[in-house]
Amino acid sequence: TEADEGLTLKGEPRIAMLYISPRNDGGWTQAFDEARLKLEERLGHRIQYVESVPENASSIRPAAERLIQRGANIIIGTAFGYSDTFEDLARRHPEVAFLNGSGTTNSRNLQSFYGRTYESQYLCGMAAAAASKSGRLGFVAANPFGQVNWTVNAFALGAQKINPDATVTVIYTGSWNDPVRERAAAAALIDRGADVIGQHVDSPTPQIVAQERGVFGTGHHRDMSEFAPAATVCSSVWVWDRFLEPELENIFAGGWKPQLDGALLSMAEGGTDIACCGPAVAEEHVSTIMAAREELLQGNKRIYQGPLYDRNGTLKIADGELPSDGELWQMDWFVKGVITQQ
Amino acid sequence: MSEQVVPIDVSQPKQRQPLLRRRYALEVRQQMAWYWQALILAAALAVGLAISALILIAAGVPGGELLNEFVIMTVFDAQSLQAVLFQASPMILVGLAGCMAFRARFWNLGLDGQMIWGAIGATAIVLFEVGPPALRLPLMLLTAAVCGALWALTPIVLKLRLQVSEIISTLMLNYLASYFLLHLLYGSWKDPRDSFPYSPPFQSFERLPEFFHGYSAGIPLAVVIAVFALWLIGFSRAGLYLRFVDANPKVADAVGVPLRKTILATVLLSGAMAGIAGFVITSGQEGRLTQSFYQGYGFSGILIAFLARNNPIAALVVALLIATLFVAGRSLQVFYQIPFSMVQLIQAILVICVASSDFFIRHRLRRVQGGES
Amino acid sequence: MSKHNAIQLVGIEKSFDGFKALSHANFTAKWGEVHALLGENGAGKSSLMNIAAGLYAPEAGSLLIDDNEVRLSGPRAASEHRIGMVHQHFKLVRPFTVAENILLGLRNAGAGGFRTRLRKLEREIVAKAEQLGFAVDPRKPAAALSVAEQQRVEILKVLLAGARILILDEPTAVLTDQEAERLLTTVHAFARSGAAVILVTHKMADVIRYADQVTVMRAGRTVQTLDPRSISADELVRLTVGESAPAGEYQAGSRGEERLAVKDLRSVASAGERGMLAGVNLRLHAGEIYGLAGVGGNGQSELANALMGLPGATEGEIELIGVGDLRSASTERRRELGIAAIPADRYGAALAADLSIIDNFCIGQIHSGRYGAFWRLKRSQMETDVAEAIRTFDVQGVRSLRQKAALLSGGNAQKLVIAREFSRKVKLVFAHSPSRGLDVRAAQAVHTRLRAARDAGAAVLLISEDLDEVLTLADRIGVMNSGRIVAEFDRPADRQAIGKAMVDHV
Amino acid sequence: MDLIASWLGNTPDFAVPFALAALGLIITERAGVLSLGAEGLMLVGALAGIGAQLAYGSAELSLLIAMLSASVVSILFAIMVVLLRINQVIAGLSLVFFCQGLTGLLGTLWGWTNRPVSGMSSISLWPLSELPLIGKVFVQNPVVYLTPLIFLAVVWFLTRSGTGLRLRAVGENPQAADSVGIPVLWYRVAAILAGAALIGLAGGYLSVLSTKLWIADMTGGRGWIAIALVIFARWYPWRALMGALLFGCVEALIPQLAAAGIRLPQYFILMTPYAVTLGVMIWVAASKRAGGEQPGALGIPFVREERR
Ligand SMILES: Nc1ncnc2c1ncn2[C@@H]1O[C@H](COP(=O)(O)OP(=O)(O)OP(=O)(O)O)[C@@H](O)[C@H]1O
Ligand SMILES: Nc1ncnc2c1ncn2[C@@H]1O[C@H](COP(=O)(O)OP(=O)(O)OP(=O)(O)O)[C@@H](O)[C@H]1O
Ligand SMILES: [Mg+2]
Ligand SMILES: [Mg+2]
Repeated sequence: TEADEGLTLKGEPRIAMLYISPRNDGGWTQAFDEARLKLEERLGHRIQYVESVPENASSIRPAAERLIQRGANIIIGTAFGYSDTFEDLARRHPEVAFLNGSGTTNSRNLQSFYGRTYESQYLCGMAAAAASKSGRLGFVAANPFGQVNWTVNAFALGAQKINPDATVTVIYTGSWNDPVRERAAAAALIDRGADVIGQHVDSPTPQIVAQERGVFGTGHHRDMSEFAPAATVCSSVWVWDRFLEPELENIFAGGWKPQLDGALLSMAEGGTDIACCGPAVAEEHVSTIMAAREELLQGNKRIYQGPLYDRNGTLKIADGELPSDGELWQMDWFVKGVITQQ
Repeated sequence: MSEQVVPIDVSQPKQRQPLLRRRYALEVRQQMAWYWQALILAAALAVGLAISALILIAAGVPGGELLNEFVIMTVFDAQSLQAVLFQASPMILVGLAGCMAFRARFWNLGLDGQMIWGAIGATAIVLFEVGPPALRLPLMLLTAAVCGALWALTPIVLKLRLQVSEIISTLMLNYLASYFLLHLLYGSWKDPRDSFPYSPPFQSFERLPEFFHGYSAGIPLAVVIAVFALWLIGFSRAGLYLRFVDANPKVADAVGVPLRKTILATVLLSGAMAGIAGFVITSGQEGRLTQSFYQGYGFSGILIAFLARNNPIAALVVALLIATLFVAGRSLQVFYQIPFSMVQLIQAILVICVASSDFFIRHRLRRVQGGES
Repeated sequence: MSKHNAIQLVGIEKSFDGFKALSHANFTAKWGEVHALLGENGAGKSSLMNIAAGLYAPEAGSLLIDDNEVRLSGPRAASEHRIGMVHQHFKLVRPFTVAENILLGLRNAGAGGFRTRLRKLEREIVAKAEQLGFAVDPRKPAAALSVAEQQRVEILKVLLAGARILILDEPTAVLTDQEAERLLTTVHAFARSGAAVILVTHKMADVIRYADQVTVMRAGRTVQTLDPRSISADELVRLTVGESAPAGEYQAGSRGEERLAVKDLRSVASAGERGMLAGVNLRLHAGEIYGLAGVGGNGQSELANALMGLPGATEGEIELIGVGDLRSASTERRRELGIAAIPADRYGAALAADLSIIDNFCIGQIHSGRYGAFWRLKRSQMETDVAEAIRTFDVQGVRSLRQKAALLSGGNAQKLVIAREFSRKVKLVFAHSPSRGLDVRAAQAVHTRLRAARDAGAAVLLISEDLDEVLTLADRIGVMNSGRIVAEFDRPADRQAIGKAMVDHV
Repeated sequence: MDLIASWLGNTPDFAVPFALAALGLIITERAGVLSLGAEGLMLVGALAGIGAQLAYGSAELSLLIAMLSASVVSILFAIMVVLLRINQVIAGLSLVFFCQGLTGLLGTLWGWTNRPVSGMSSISLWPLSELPLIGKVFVQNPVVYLTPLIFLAVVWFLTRSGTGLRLRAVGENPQAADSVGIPVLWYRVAAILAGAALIGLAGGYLSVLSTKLWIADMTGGRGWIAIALVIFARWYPWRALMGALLFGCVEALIPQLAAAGIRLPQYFILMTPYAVTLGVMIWVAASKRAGGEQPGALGIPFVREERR
């Protein structure tokens, strides 16, 4: 049957991307845009983009339909809120290939992808603990759910690798991009003794505050030393081009078969990486971190591996076990040393 | 006896005033014929569209493409028409909600919050599996209406009881509702399968069916409610009461209109309509409760009601036009990289132009002293 | 002595939204004289004077001061030409003190800081007031002043701003006889000192006693200017109201059982406001018209509002015999009980100006279900009823039943209100100044309707500031003064005694 | 202790935008113009401030430009309500929408999103800044110290100057003001522009001094809260300042609680500023004793020859 043969594009590939925010948002979307520029160069195709498409069916649909109508046959989305609409669109347009960053739906011509951000955030945690004098780390996060919680836990685990007594105080701002609250959160954390601020939000505010207050920070999405050169000790960065380039080439080649549970990319598969390390991290630690990074890039290291206990001491992952991706997505517990209002 | 005027010997200076020294006095008109009003309104819209077109051209859209994008590609293209109607159904409903509230002289800026509660109500029916599948949709609709109305209850009671300005209270309630929505979606209502902040998907019998290939039942539902609103306003006793409330609350009170009851019921109805709009989006478009489905609709609802002069049928038409603007805006965004804020700006420009045209409907400039007598 | 012209208005034309308020009006006042301007309601007196004060811009005509043509760009320009006007409706900023109000009007308030200027002004106010023969507290807020005090502040305001041409628009309408006399003596002296005073009034007696010249206006025209002493009061009246004689004849009614008992009704004064009703006791009987006379502003509006169920907190009792206290009854309920109300403010409390004649008429009986149950409106029934009522009550100028009520002239709008109120059976009628602003014919039509209602057995309460109206209609007359009914008179009543009760201090 | 010290220390920074915006609104509304556009004007101030700061690097200058830009945009509002006399509620709402669209458009077109700026450095008031517990209150940027002075100046202007008296007269009874030759319309225009300047300053403060970067719609409803504050303050500046401090306290407390790891339902905590606004509005309405009436002609357009 057709499904077995995979998807083969009719005609020249024409790629278009739907961005959830403005292209130059300094974070999530900008990381995609930077990948787009690299891909254009390497693949030799112009890639169209549409900015600020909110996560509503009534906004996504006309934008995508228009693109398809005028010839686009590969559509790349950038938000989990696009998931259902993309599924629907994929059904209506079986000849078009859909990819969706951080999406949750997959089908014969739709594949969602996301990065195992906990790997790079683990390394950030190591760098943070290395830069910290007090061992009290702060973390500004967006909303409390699996893909954020896993970075929090990984950050804490990484920190504890360097300093077993390190604690991470987390503030969830309740929004992906609210610099007013992020600033207040970072300031409050610093006021209360944190000397490195990690983050998983869409703006560079936490590091900027760290720099102003003379402490350190780690970034997310992109290399945040651009915004806070003195403070940034490490950033978890997206390297979408590493994943998208081979994936798009697969599609060009014909017979593309999406993974039916989506692509959750480890560092080895080209999801994330780090930009490391700032001068505040001592040389010995830099080499430890780089060694860990190398292991991750080789695919030889697991972050979440039993035994793992939550902060109340309950065993969450038994000795020797590896959590399934499903369990990771649903992570709603915190490891020892994480302090949060949740 | 014949009237006699004491002769006053003053040679009256008769000279034409140079243009710049002419003076005008402003007077308030009581009445203007409907066709003049329509003409002024049309002129205002034309001016607004012209300004918008200029801005778009300045932003890099080729002038000739505008007509193409707005008219031909949007209206005469089956897929775009679908998108327009898809977009229009909740817009009609929020527009109607705006009309109802404004008719009761209630500035309902809380349409967002009422939509959220409507959607939450409908989703609750799904999550708690209330009623048999066959009754699920009607139950969802009803619950959405009730929840929307209940969310409008606080501000109207505060206004009637304590004269608390509804402009502030409805807005603040929007924020409360949106955080409550997040509370649910990041808490107990998140999809247990992947823990993402949206509710589990609705089943097919919980989704608004298509009434015609590719066209969701949202549109006929909105039209039915518009007709209901028209009947209520134009052909029922409540409508008569409402006209008095709108025209002059003091007179309404004095001639025996049950003022408070009328206002209360109308505002609740407005909330209910917004609630139904929330239901139409969740059940008809998203297929589950999501985080930001309501954004932008509250503003559009107010705008539509205002442009439609609180007339339900006009609201229907205006909502379709605004939906067209949205869909065309998306395609400008796709092909000319025009930021979507532009659509918001254009909407605001249209409101400003139409609002300004009120000046010419309500006032007249009268040339004073210096004209021929 | 040949006096010089102070101010002349020549060939003034002014219209408001298509309605010609002034057509070719001429007026001249001379230095040193008190010049009265006489005319019916709506004759255009205030409009003409507002033009002199620079507030309204005329479409045509010219204004001369000291025989030089000037063009006023606004009140400031008028004030620079030393014209000052005390308006019919006072223009005071209520939360401001007397001194602050006066300071606003001063063009150059002198040197020094704001506070020092204000203190200096306060002393000047006291001195000027003393010179004029009264006392004011310059630090009292305007909101706390009585009507007479407010008027004094207005006069001080224009005098301290240096006015030499003083326009007073119906200054005595709100004053007691003594107050009026004192005021007029003062302004007379002011005129004699070389200024010009223009006195707008309805009162023939004032004209004859104090004015050197009088100009009569009618329907937007100046009819004649003459020396009031050269003409009899009756002739003056004829000049103002035209040929047709006003005044109907009194016709007695037959009094029946008691309908309404108002017991010790008083306003609950809220902070900073003056409660107007100070214990009103009143009994109404079926088949009689009870006329309530009084100088305006003595609580009539408050009483009317309380009786008609309009907002305003009161204590006491309004008992409809056999039903109970009306105060808590909704307007809807009152209508069901057969109560008709004709408020003084037509477009503020009786008719929705923007709605159609049909809507305005049918709202009166909507509760009865005559026009269909809640979910529908029987349009055809409505239209028949309105058409019928318009014929019966002789409402003219109706081009279409769907036209806005605002398009009816004042008299016809009032007829529409009366048509609505009287096209059902009424037991009790509250009418407040029902013929205010109406021409003679329209006023008579209103009077006929009130009498007809009485003869059909209703109890009618007529609140009116027009003593003639009360005297022609009422079977019993009460006099309202300072929030109470101070005297009651049976027929035949002594006009002098009523007048005295109206103005006596209580 | 720590919590309280850093809570109090952060309060002024949160309070200042509320205070300045409320003060601007008071000036405008004292002249009888109902100003609902505060949210929009704050957005304009925020964008202009950031733009100027990115271009010229001087925080003082960028605050001035924020004020100026808000005033310039408010000319549109002045035309709508003073000249064209359209419904002031509609005019205010459309101004907000207009500014949201405009700032979102320009900010993204010019790429000003998330571009950090340096702001102003804080000044310690020396002996005071060493106090225990409240010391941090006296380590603030200069505008925080300026704010009470601005209030003092505005209060002085409104109550102790002839122009202020006339401005209030225009708001209380424009007919009376007009009859003594006060140019009502010009006073209203001036009040709108002056008020907008302060509101723009509030917006500029938010982006340039407080957040130190810009994103679209960054005011997050603060303009509306300022409007509620004005009602709460019954149009008295000092009471508005108190109210702003109250809101500053609430906003500053939220991250402090979170940083302390106190477990609370997070999204309910985020509701508090809005819930408090609502609560305060209800409280003011229920306790009529609060006194002070709204300006007599608030929201009513002035037409000289209109009969009232
Ligand atoms: N500002 C206005 N707008 C519209 N119509 C007006 C206005 N002022 C006066 N009129 C109309 O102009 C006519 C003349 O009014 P004006 O107030 O001058 O009469 P008046 O002689 O002063 O009457 P009164 O004795 O009642 O004071 C009236 O019909 C009135 O309705
Ligand atoms: N603004 C207007 N536009 C159109 N027609 C008007 C307007 N104002 C008045 N009219 C019409 O002109 C007619 C005369 O109105 P006007 O107010 O002059 O009556 P009037 O002579 O004062 O009568 P009354 O003594 O009953 O008040 C009315 O029948 C009305 O329909
Ligand atoms: Mg008059
Ligand atoms: Mg008339």
